[in-house]
Amino acid sequence: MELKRLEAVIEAILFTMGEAVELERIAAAIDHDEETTKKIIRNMMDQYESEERGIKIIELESAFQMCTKQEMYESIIKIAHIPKKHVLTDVLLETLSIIAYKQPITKQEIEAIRGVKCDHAVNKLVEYNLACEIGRLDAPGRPILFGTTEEFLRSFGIQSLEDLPVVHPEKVEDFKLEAEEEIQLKLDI
Amino acid sequence: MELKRLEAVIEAILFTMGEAVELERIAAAIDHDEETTKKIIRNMMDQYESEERGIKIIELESAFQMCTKQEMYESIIKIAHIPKKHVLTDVLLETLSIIAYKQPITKQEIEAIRGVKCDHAVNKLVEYNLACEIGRLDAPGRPILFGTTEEFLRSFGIQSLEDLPVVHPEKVEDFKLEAEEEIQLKLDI
Amino acid sequence: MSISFKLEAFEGPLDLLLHLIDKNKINIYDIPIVEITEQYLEYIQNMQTKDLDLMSEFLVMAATLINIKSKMLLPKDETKNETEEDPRQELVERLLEYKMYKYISVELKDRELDAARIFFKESTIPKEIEEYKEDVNVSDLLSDLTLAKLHKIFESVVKKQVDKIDPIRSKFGTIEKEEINLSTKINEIQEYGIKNKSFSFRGLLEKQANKMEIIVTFLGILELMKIGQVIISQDNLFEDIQITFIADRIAEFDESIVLN
Repeated sequence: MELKRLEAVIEAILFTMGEAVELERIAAAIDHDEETTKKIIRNMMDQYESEERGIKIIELESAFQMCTKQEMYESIIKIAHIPKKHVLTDVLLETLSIIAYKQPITKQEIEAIRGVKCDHAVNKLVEYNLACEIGRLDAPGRPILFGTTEEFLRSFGIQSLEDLPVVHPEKVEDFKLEAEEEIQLKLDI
Repeated sequence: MELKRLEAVIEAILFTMGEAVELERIAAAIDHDEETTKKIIRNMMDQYESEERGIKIIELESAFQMCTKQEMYESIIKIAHIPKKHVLTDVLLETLSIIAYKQPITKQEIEAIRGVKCDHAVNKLVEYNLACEIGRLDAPGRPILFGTTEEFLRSFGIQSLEDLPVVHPEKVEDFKLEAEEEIQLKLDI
Repeated sequence: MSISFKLEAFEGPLDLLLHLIDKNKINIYDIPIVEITEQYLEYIQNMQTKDLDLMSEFLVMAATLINIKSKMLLPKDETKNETEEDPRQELVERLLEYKMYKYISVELKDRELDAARIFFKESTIPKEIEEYKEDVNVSDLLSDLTLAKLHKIFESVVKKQVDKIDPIRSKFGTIEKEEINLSTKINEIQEYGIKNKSFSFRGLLEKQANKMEIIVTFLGILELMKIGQVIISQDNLFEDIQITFIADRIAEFDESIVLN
């Protein structure tokens, strides 16, 4: 392999690994002895340093690691300061409403209601501190029970879950009637 | 900031974050509008591609991510641990193709095309983070609408949904001609 | 004609139909419905699967084919001026669409192989920067969500769940809960068959207590035909079907075939 190609391979390896990689392993990967490999990497270090680049290679004992240059920190902090816009998607809203009304509830039960997996949604709600674990169900596998948090109550300005608007049983009856009518329509065709 | 410096910052950001970073956030970090930022990144993509480098930048809808070049694969697997990939069966692939082309689409619509139940396939695709819920259809029962994810684009090397493989009209014509020639031998009713 | 492979290899009814069309080298736009229907039915008869859901999907397709076949055999209605649509049209469209997605999924698979050759990197945010991470602001998150809205969302979730329940079938509450075991029913039919040798299909169904039992009995007859325990005959269209038990002993059935 010609030098340029070897450099590319080393760049790819250091990038993927992220952490420090021992010289020995890099040498084995490019099929050259350690002495030659070290020379190639040192040469690369100079290149990264002299060119206007965002990344560089550092040497640690007999290992090498790729990292960002110090002077880039300020700009990277900006990215951290402009976090991804957190929004409550429809999926999250539905899941939250089910947890609020049906708590304590397991993921499996939420899935049964919505008909789709809910791991991601529940995890997000936990991350946002709107839902949390409130125990374990006494059943095989002891699944986690979820409920809403104090933060949830505070956000809606309510004292307790009893303050949640009530879902009237008649309403559910209405839904059933509607559904029956819809089916009847289908059968009439 | 001059161009070289901006490029260095973007390189540092993409390197540090590892994940796909939205154009919007990069633009905010380098303090330029999105149009200009996109031009700069596209130009960087060309540079990485043409120079003998181990890494490159890929575009995923309106986000960018840094990764290794394909031709580095053989060398990298000597060192890096390969993340376990989900094996996609033909059923999953077919279902995924339908979702990709027809999104937003409901389970019922997928079933109509494939002629078989698709609950299991869709749930698996959601679990693998290749498909996700993107809303509800405004129809009786408010069925869930599914679409593809960023991970889908990444896993299949697709820049954007416009970049999906297409069946060329000539190909369809070929299918037809082939069949027509062969039918001469068969009796029709 | 011997069937050299198992039907389970097919993903579904369209898959099987495509295979038959492929095998016969037939133009998809011009399916000789009679031939294909016969081959299709032959495959279904040889089906090894015990998955009733899957089986019923294949049967629906068979019924569709027979429906088209019968429409094509009927004389054209001369009184109608407008040109009638070829009954095969819809089927052809479905097949073509399915074929297209099958083709695309192969393309996608190819791309996946390529894409799997690139590596990404874990995010390695330096400590100094990590500390700058902002917490998620819950009140911003919930800014336009009111209790009333949350309540409405829950109602629509409940509505969706109710919609999923078939109000007609759900009224068979007590019957549904009762498990009717297909293998038990099959054995009953076999015992009946050994005693009576030849019996009426209609008569057999009339002996059943409810709709679910009738369905299970019907499935049982299909199953017995499949394994060659019985043969059926019918003199004329819409007449009663005569079932003849031709085996000399009762075939064993897997207890796992249970219909809920």
